Amino acid sequence: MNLELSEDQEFFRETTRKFLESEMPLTAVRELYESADGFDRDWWRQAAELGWTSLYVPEAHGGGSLSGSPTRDAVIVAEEMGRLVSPGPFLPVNVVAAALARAGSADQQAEVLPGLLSGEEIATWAFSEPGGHWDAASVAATATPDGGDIVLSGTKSYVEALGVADRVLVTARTGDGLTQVLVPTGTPGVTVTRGRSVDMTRRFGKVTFDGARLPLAAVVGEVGGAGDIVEHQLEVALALQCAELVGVADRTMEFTVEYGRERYAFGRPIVSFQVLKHRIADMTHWLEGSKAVSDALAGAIDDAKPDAARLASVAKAFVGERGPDIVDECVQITGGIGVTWEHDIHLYSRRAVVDRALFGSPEEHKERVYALLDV
Amino acid sequence: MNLELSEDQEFFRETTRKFLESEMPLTAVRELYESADGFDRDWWRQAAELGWTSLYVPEAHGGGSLSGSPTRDAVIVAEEMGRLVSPGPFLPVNVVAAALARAGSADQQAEVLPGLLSGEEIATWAFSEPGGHWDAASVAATATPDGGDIVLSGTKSYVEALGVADRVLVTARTGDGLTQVLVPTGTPGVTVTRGRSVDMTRRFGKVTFDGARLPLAAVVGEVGGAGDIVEHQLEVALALQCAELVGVADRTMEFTVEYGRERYAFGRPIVSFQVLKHRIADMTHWLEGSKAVSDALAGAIDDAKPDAARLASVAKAFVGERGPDIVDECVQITGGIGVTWEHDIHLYSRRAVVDRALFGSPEEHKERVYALLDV
Amino acid sequence: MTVTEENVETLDVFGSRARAWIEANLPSWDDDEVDSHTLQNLLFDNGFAGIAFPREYGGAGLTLAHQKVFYDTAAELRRQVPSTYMVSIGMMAPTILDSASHEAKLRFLPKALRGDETWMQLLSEPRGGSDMAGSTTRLTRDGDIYVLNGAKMWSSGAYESTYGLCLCRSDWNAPKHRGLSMIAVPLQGTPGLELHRTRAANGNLGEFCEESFVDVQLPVDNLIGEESKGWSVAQTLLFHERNAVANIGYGYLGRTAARSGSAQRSNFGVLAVPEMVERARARGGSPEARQAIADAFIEETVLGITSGRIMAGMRVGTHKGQWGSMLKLQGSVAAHERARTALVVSGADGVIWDGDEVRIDNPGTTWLGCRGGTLAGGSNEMQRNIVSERLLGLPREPSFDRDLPFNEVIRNQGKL
Amino acid sequence: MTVTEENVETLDVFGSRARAWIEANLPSWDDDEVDSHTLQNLLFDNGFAGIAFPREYGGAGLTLAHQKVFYDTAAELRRQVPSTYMVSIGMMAPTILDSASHEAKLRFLPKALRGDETWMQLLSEPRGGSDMAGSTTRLTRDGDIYVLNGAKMWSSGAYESTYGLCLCRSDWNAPKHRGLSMIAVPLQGTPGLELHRTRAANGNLGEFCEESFVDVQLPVDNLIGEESKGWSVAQTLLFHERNAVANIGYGYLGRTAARSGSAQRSNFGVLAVPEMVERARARGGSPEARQAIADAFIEETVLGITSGRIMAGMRVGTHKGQWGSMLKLQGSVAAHERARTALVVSGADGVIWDGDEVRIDNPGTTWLGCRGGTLAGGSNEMQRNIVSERLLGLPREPSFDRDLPFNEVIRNQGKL
Repeated sequence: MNLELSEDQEFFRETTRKFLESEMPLTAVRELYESADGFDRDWWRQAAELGWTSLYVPEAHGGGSLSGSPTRDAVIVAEEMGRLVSPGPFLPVNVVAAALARAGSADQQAEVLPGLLSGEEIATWAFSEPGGHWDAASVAATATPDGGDIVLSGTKSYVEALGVADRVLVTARTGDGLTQVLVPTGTPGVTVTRGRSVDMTRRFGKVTFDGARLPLAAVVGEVGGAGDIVEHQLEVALALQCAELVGVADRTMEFTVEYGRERYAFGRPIVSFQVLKHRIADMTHWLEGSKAVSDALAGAIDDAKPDAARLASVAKAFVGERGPDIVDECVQITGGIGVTWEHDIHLYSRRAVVDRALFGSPEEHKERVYALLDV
Repeated sequence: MNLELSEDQEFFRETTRKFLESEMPLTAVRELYESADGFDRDWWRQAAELGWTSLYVPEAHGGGSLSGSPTRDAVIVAEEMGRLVSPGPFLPVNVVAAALARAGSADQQAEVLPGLLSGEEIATWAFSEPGGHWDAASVAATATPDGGDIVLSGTKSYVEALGVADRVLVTARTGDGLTQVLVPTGTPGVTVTRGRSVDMTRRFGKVTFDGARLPLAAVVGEVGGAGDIVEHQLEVALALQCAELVGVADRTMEFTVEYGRERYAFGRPIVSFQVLKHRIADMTHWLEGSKAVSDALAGAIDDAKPDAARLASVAKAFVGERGPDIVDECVQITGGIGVTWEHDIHLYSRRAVVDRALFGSPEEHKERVYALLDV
Repeated sequence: MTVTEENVETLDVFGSRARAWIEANLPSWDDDEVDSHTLQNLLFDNGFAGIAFPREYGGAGLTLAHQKVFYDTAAELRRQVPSTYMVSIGMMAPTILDSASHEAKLRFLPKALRGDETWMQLLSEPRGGSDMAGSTTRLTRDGDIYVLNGAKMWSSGAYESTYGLCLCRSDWNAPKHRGLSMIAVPLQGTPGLELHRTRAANGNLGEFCEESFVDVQLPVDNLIGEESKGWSVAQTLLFHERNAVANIGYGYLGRTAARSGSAQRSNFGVLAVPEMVERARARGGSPEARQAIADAFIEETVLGITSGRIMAGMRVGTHKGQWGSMLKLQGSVAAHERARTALVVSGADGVIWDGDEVRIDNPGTTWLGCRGGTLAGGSNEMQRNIVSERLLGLPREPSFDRDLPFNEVIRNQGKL
Repeated sequence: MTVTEENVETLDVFGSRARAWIEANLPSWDDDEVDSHTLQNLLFDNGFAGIAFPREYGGAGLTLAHQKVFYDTAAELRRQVPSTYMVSIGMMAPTILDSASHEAKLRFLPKALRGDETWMQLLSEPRGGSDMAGSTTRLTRDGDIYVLNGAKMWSSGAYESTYGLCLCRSDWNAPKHRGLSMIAVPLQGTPGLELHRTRAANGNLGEFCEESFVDVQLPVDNLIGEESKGWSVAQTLLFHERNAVANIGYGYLGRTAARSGSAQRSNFGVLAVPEMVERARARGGSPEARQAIADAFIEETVLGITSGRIMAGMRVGTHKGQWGSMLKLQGSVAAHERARTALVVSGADGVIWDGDEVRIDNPGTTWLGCRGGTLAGGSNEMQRNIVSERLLGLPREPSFDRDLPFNEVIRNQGKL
């Protein structure tokens, strides 16, 4: 987390943390494991009231960020959510809000943003396709203009909260360019398959478009001209995801080191053994580096820095690898109890391992970093 | 080293070790650093007398192995040479002898093998080309039959002991197949460039063929049909190299752990610190695994096991990575003195880092392992 | 070993005899699966159970080399062998053989080797972790019987075993390693004993159990070894356990030659190499996946070859002592790494699936529990201590509780 | 810090002033290289040397934040700054500022800040390694003078420095940390002092020296801090050293903004990312090389960003203490890894070359010495101890010599 939060931001952080601690403790997360949707609509409306969904929404539509820098504000929530492996479609709703705020028509904004803002409606982003790549080149679904309509064909996978979403922002191909279409889930020709994940509460889904037809007014931005805004959405998604992973790793290290101080073996607290101390020292630099790069990414996106795309991949490659590594090492320190259902650490492993893969694995982002080296 | 050496083999090992300890201690290796050739001809003839060059030579030509399994015998020498980072063209001479014994004509054997056997002559193998790949597909040099001649064009790099070699066994391409030609270094159209390496005593060179013309009788095996024998040569080279790396790592660990027992810091021998103990435990399994796989490879080659090719790459990938890693970790345990000229450990680092790259890096051999997985 | 060289059937003769018998009697991998108990009975009744155990205790009176020949031959011939006696016959029976009285061996071993009774260990305790000598399970002599009070956990398969070998404290005034005893506890229907299976991080009921003992009464001749000399019995048990996990010694019971051959999943449900190749190919065979899969194959291959080397070394005398720890460590490091490789290879399909059902057969869920192997049977840290201290003779970790009366150790906790 | 907020020039005002002066006075990266001493004189004479040092000692009386602004601005404007005062001004001068008497500061600091005298440390000893408090260099009071006997090594740049800050033992009956003193030793032409440069593993004469002292006579007011309270001076020195290596604190002297920009080779001669990309492309850009190069770039980028975060944290008070150790550790781990990556990227061309000359400008030779950074300035192991014990407050390593009289420690060696 940013070390120089404003008073408003600090208040936001505290409010978010208290809300999660009282309304969504780990016991509640465990209960949601059995549920179909993985979160509670009433709870989500409360979260929306706290401002979780307003950050990317323009003030004209009732939204607004605390600092004028929506991603810097949003990562505050994402990190706190990571600390309590909290449920809720925070990431996809905000990515769609960011896309609409930047590229949506006035009508689209007026129609969609108030519902997202209040938490009454849920929108999500459908980008990756079966096989799981998150780059423009692998988009195969098509958006074909036909008279006053746009026709969608193809399949999108790994779509978060799809089962409860009212609208899906679909990224498709029109010739060499990308086109984004905001599709109500009930549209004819649209088939939603619900899915699950390793995470306790995150649900995903697959959506198939079989010549689904929408008016051209449903296109967000230009037909064939959505490349830049898609890149922006990906960066925002990565920033929120990395911040969440930071929260996951930070909290896991906290409770693990605390446990290791209390736990005796061979007459000593286990964290007095040099190998564990040294491993914790290494994890400290993984964690501090994760915090630093994740913060830097949020700033670079909002400040439209020229290296934001590369930094997004640097961040995902680093945090996406080190975050899960930290949790994994903490399981080892926790010992046998750490691989039982009873201990909470697997809740953190679950979130970490899903975040590792979603929006591109560290290995894939390393390829992107290499491709973006300007040497 | 094989745990079940015969009495003959055990005697051979002891003789080799004693010879190296008395005739080529590390002080002598250091002296050879300044020399052009990196070894001494008289010394090499003595080594030949001990049987170093006889193992692959058929008995008809005065040679013979101890056990009837020449690679199992040869790795005994290679490992001892590694233990004292010994000089001498042991690997290339034996690879050429193995090739001639298996695929050479009676005339070629009669002409060349006695000189190699006695140590009077030196032969080496030219396979890889600038860029440094050791697979048949990257051979670009050509061998073109022209009447009763064979014409060579192209460049070969990283050829060990080239500067002192009397003959070079050249692997070249004829159409889709490989052809091997035994070329006296004085042949017109053959240009030798001497080179050096990081190793104290190993010298390499580059040889260019500019339409060099030799009689067809200089072809070893069939024109265009040398694929199998080249694979065999590569496997033998890898077996000797892995055994040498085992010797390097084994000896480095020996003197480092011994040093760590004597060396006190904070009132304790440094190897009493848990992080060093655990690192040494990991290195123990790297070393024992290296010994095991390196031995298994020697056996698989001589027994013509169907998985010998894959095992050769498994061995190089493992030993080529773990061997240098062991030396590198030992430098850290040795401390500052380990990065000085005065301490012998850099002699071992030098040998290890050259062996790592030569005949294909661990990364390249992993690609080959993947390609050879029969699933 | 109670067997001397001269009176033993040669490996060649034994090999021929075993081959003929296996061909005539053991079912093929391609047949329907035959249950382990039936197979073990068959082996026992024909003199092929407990091959390296003395005949007077129901064994075949041969050596570990004969045992290896038998199971290697069965694998070569693709014949089924019993798959569930790794703990009971591979670890516990050798411990009883090394430590128990002649009477106890006569009483326990034949039934164990026939598979009619099964054994497991009761070592770890809820707050004990790797420090097994810190046991606070209390064994009290009460006239003609012992009374046991306390709790154990991480006890593999207790719910289906006949006996547990239980490490407990019989003297609280002695230093920690010198007040321990080992006793056989009947596990089925014993008054005062409660047993629960542990739910694993993946949500499933696992192999592991927790037991509580409230005034459990045990005959005094259930003691294995002498009273308050149980630590050496525990050490023996751990030695056999590590060797079994490393697939050397008495635990060489054909695990690697199981029915489904090398394509089977390795321990802890991690994807095997062929499955990883399949997934990688489905995703286009990315280069990082190729390298990682090659690594997995390389580690697996080298581990197998290294086990062979260690067994040869034990035969010829170059390898003595705790090499099982090194192999166990190497195996669990590789398995853990492979769990990570499965993530690399599988991408989002490794953690997300279609459909509303909870599933655990995916690399993501496997990863949650992939530390099982680096913890169970002594953590990697313990194995590294053993390798460095006992195999290489490096100085021991400073101990803060070794020589104090155990009562005092307990009081000191929290004071370091 | 002796400077309070109210009387200090704001960063904005200072920034404008510095920018104008730099533009008018400092040579461009594109000009011929100007020697460091000349440049440092120029900075000093214009009030831009020792920016965070008090004015009375020759500094500018500002803060570390001002210092960062100055050097960042110079880099942004691509202007040359002095490149050789990292040790003298970045580590030693702050140690003197924190530890010496007012008189000693007046005597030493202005000349040091002007670059007219240079300083380095004399800490390590031939058999001492990381255990600096085990110093056996002997300091004896003899009337009006001190007499020094012993030997030091790993002393960076001693052959070209004016003074060495020497850690030595003045009381042999006190426990090891409580009998040490720190004294300034003139290094050029001092009777009884012999100095040799160490040859590095690559064959070259390196930066490091070895010194021997035989009855070297020193004025008593060369003592820095009090007699036998030298360990705290050494701790201060090490703190500043780690911060300088980590590029935070007083050591922020524009190292990362050197003339040749980001394409320069990193510490210890390891290939920089652009050079690795070039080599990888020459060999066909193998996938494993791409991943490894990306890793190198990622580590370098994250390290830079993390330094920035720590500096911000020091400013706002969230980060106190030994964070320099964490950064130093992270940096040396990354540099060591990059040396290995250079091997992966370069293949055989990294270790073999045409021509009869010995060469050291290749990844293979660099690899021989790539542990330099993981050892110098306190090994990685020491930094991990510091991070875990002092930053996180985990229990200290058990010590076997901490409270014994040092004479006895020496006698005990070999007895553990």
